[in-house]
Amino acid sequence: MMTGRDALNSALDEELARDSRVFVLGEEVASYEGAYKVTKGLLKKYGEDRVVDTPITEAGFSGLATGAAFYGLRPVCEFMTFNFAMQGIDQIVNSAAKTLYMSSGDIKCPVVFRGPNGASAGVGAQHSQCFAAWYGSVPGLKVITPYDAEDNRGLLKAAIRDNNPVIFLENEIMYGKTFEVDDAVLDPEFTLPIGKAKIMREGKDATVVGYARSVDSSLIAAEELAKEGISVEVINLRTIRPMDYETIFNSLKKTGRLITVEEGWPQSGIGAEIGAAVLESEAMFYLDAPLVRVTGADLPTPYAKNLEDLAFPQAQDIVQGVQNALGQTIASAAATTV
Amino acid sequence: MMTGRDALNSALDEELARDSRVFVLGEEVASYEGAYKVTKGLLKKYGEDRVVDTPITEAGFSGLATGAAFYGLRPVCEFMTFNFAMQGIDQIVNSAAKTLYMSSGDIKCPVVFRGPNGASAGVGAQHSQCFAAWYGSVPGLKVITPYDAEDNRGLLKAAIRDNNPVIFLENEIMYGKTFEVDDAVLDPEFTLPIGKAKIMREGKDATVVGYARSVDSSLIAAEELAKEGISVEVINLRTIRPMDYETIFNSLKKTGRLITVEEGWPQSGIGAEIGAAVLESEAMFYLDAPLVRVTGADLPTPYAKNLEDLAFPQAQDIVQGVQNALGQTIASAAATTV
Amino acid sequence: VDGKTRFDVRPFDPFLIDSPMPYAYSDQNELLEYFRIMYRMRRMEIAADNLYKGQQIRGFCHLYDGQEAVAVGMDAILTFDDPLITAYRNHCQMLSRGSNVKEILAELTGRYAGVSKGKGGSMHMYNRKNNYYGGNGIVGAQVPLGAGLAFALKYEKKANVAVTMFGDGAANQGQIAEAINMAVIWKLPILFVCENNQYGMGTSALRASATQDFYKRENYIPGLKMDGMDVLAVREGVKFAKEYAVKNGPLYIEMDTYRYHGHSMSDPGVTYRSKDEINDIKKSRDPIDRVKERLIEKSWSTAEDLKAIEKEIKIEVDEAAAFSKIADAPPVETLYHHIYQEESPIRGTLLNNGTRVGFPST
Amino acid sequence: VDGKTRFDVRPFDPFLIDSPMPYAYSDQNELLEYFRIMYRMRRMEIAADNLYKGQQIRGFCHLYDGQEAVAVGMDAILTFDDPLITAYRNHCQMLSRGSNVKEILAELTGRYAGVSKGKGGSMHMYNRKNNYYGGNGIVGAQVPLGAGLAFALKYEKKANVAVTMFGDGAANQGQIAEAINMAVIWKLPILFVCENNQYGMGTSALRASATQDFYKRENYIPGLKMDGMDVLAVREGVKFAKEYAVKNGPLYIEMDTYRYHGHSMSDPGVTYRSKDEINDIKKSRDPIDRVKERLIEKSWSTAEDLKAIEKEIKIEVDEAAAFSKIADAPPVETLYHHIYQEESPIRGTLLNNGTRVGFPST
Ligand SMILES: Cc1ncc(C[n+]2csc(CCOP(=O)(O)OP(=O)(O)O)c2C)c(N)n1
Ligand SMILES: Cc1ncc(C[n+]2csc(CCOP(=O)(O)OP(=O)(O)O)c2C)c(N)n1
Ligand SMILES: [Mg+2]
Ligand SMILES: [Mg+2]
Repeated sequence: MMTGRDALNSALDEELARDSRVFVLGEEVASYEGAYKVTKGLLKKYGEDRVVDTPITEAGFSGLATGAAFYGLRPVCEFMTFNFAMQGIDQIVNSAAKTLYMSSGDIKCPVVFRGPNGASAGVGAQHSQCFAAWYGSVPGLKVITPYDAEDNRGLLKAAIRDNNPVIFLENEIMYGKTFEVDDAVLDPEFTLPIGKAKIMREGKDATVVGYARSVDSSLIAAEELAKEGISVEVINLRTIRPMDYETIFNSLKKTGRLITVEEGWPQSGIGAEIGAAVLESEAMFYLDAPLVRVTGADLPTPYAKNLEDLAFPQAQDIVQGVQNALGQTIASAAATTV
Repeated sequence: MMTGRDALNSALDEELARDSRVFVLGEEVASYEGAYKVTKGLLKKYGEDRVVDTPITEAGFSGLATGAAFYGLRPVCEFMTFNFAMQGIDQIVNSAAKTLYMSSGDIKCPVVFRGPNGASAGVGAQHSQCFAAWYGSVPGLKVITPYDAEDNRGLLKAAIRDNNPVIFLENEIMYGKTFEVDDAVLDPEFTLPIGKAKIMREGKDATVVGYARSVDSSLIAAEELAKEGISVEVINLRTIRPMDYETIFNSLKKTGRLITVEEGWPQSGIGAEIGAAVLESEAMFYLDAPLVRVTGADLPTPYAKNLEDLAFPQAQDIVQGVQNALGQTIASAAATTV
Repeated sequence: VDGKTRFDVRPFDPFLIDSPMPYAYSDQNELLEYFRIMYRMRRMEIAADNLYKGQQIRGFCHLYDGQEAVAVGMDAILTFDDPLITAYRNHCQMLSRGSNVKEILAELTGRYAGVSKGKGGSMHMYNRKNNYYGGNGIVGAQVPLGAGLAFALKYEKKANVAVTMFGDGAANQGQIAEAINMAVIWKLPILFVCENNQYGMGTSALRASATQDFYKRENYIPGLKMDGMDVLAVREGVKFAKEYAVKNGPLYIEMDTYRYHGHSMSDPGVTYRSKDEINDIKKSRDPIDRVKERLIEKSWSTAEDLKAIEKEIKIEVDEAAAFSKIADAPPVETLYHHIYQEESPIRGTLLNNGTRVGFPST
Repeated sequence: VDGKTRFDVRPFDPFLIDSPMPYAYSDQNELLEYFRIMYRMRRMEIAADNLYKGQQIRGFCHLYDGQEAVAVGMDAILTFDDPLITAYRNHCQMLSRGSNVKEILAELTGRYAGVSKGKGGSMHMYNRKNNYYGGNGIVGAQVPLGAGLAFALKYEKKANVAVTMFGDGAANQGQIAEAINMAVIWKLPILFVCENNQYGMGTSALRASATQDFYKRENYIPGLKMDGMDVLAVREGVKFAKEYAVKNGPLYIEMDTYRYHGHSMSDPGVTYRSKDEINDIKKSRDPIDRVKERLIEKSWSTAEDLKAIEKEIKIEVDEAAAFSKIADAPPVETLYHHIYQEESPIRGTLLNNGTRVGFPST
């Protein structure tokens, strides 16, 4: 049993131990041990040269991390949340992601940008945005969205060892959750392949594709639906870029129904990409009902709990989405207006 | 006959004349009359209080424009190109787009952010990005992508009169192009509705949906295809947010084939949204062939012309895309691997 | 000065500018009023603390106790025609700008009776009518916004000043330097008010900033540092500053102050600073005690008089807190309001559960 | 100093630091070498101008003529172990860092023989081997990147200095202040080199910056201003600065210089400044003439000697220019290379025209 937080913490610890070029920087990561305590104990163990508190200057320190990576270090740059990374997004996109290409391979940039992404609870509109689709659109970046302790360990270690700039989008609410982990996951050499989705639960009636916290709600929904005799396959995307279309398509072939789940806004989101990819490929011929996108509502995040609950996909929305997909076969849907 | 540039310039001129709260700010907009001369003559006519040169500080002046709009002015904030707006994107998204909502309607923000977006010619990876999908995903913003002189005039004037923050994504290459315009377009009261697409060319065999410069290539492709007896309907989206699904779906019902065209990257782009929207709706039942997305190639923009030409959709790619769609009926496609 | 009494304040530290004199005139009524307001703020924040601990408030909650003299001293000079904007530590600014404890606590508990109708929460409160622009959650972002407010004042030829507040941690943010640069070249009527409470979250200003002299950090703007724990010092300093700014343009003000609570509710606030440090400041510099002492010293009030006022305010705040627990949540349809100024159909979490149900009929 | 001759340079303007002495020692060989390199740079930029006018170069093209003394004076002190990064006006830095005119012009014309194999263009040239990090197109962004290079030097305990260059227009960018703040608190070995050529595009520094003293703009970092039109002044200043920075941490350098061309090729450069202004500077402060005069004054060269060198270099550059017109374009498959360090299947403009053809087979 391991919390999401401990999984990240141990991954950082091991990679710091493994490679002296790895260092951690960000606001409050050292003395305070992280706003969300993800970097607990690291300052003490690795010292202030390798665990570095920065001033509140996201543009500055994301650029600094990128420059250090150009030189050959392997920075792990924490954003207290990814909302604040918007102040440094130019450095991430224009400097970190594009320089390898502009230099025809001469300047390398092995940097990891990590931190909580998407909604927490009760933090309002400026602290709740999901950036998976934005970063996911940028060539030169890899974008990872772990869900559980296994993902956190395996993917963060893989990200730090990867030679490209990686965006690692955590979820604050999953930090405190406890997950079962195999012994294999605890091995210091354990990593997971970037770009491979994981089937969290097999099923035959419908495919639900989520990432990060959405996987949690999807699993709850699947459990719920199982009681009604509906068998749902739940896919944890794990990586947004490169996206594992293959796993999604294979599942869709089996189930004939596709429901995407994300906390981000609908327009040009992750579900949008998956839907269009299906429609572009032979996978569409296996679809027995229209796509259902379950997404963050198309609005800034409200503070009040009753509103906030309606603003993000709940397990109940996913249940509803699956039922919509199942209630509607291609033939019957064709007859009605969706 | 009017160039894209003159259309924008006259729209700014008229709105400055019409409403004393309107002012223009940005780098080089005043004395230099705009890096691309869009603000030509305005300083002389309206003086330096209303046509304001800023230092090169995008975060600062996009925030300043937003604050001025909070107070009640109606700023038109030029970014020399939207690539540089990434330094101020936090102000656009977190301050301009969300404050009306967070304040339950109390703080209003009638600001326009405008400037060239997407690729120009030979300017490399850091100066060529299309931001339509990113801004298009953000509730609270309206996002406009004009194509020709009529669009430029009608939509820029509408944007300035709109009470919400508007992102107005121009295309540098279209500045110099000359377009026919009706007399009606020249009327100082001429505006176009935000959120309505325009059918640029009617057709019955396939629907090509583009925006901004992609409309140009789409029209060329349609002309080309007409020679082969293929009748293509070309839709100019005009607005990315709110998106006019209705016009797209209606066209699709007629033609049965859908080709989207954009200069931006494929993943979670504009074509992705359109594709997923089709797949979510009854529109999908009218599709006789898989969706074809014609997009910017999934890579940073190279400098050399031969590479750059391959990195962005050319008319020839659209021709190919339409042919792919036509060559492949749902039935025949089902038999092959796409 | 017409029957008022002179009080010494800590000398001001000026930069590229004259200094106001290190004293202020006041009287019984004025001081009692400052006491009342500061005590109300203090109680309100304590109530918020309790509501938070009782899980009535969600997410972040940044309390202002310790810093009350800044809000009240500024408010003594500024009018509602002087636009004000600050960061997330904003409950007391909201009170200064014409709201009341009830509305503010109700916002904290996410109620429809809250100042932002439950949609803003702790960090996002506004009052456009009284020229108050929040309540902003992104460190530093409110500073260019404030420069925009000043730009608008100048554009409309108003003889007012805009005020934008930020912390010592925020002071390192580049966009603040950008805003200051524009304000100087355009001579905008604005006060850049740095509330130096010595810490940005768990990082002391000593570790985050290359200089501790915030008021002369940017070499191209005059500055003035003042005792931010003394309402009279703040009042005199801001009076001087407003007059200066309306005439000459921007000024950087550093308020030497202190926050008693941790950064937000999850921070006990005692790992990166000692309890002794906090207690010393509470004992020697508390802004409310400062006023109390002056009232008692001049025999304008007795300790009992002040206790009575405290009791009265405590009741007011307790009632507000009680209200904030039982007031109605926002109606669910408000979820879909105010995304745009005009009403617009909005997609919910599913295609068919928002106010845009399905796609436009085709 | 071992057979060298003393030359006066314009006195340095220091801020919070000592000043180097206002003279330098040099000799015939050294000055001839500076002349050669600066003249090569000048000719290269003229060649670029011509290639642009002949439509061989696309997009933007920012020329460095007028500013050569900065590049060459710095290069006289820095080694390839001192990382260097600059903005888009970078052709001459590329030359300093071990490239040649042929490779640079070929990059400008988008050829595979170019330093970035045709993928970077005018603004994006690099040489990692010699610690040169470009060539960056976003104003100001190279400065935090440079701080990162300095961070790495310190991390690896190297006794070197990182240098990050930016213009007077860029100097207003907040992220520069952010980078300076970090560099100071962490004592990073870095020189922040502001090339004040008086204009950022069409805006004079007088209109864009609240102060004209860039070297003391940020109050928390020492500064040094020098004559950026005199290679010996730059060399002495940078020598002093490097020694200082390796020992003590960051320093802000202001190079007082001038660009002869417009901002980029579409800017004639004469609408916002007078031809007289440009001609005056060319006449009185030209960095190449400055070296010529010294050579002639000391009778180390005759005008004819120098003409001969010029001719030789002109031939070299003309050959490079000729080559740049006929060299091969990059092979089309390189379009899909170097997006990631490992080769990856990439989608083209259509699903089936990149290196990822279709979706992974299912
Ligand atoms: C851009 C950004 N980065 C980080 C944060 C997280 N954060 C919120 S408050 C804060 C500390 C700010 O300290 P200071 O400016 O001194 O203000 P104080 O809290 O002391 O009032 C931080 C790091 C944020 N909200 N925005
Ligand atoms: C963030 C950003 N904003 C605007 C631009 C457009 N731009 C390119 S160069 C330049 C002027 C910069 O002037 P300065 O820093 O003085 O450098 P110089 O060109 O004089 O060398 C501008 C505005 C840009 N590239 N990046
Ligand atoms: Mg503070
Ligand atoms: Mg310049």
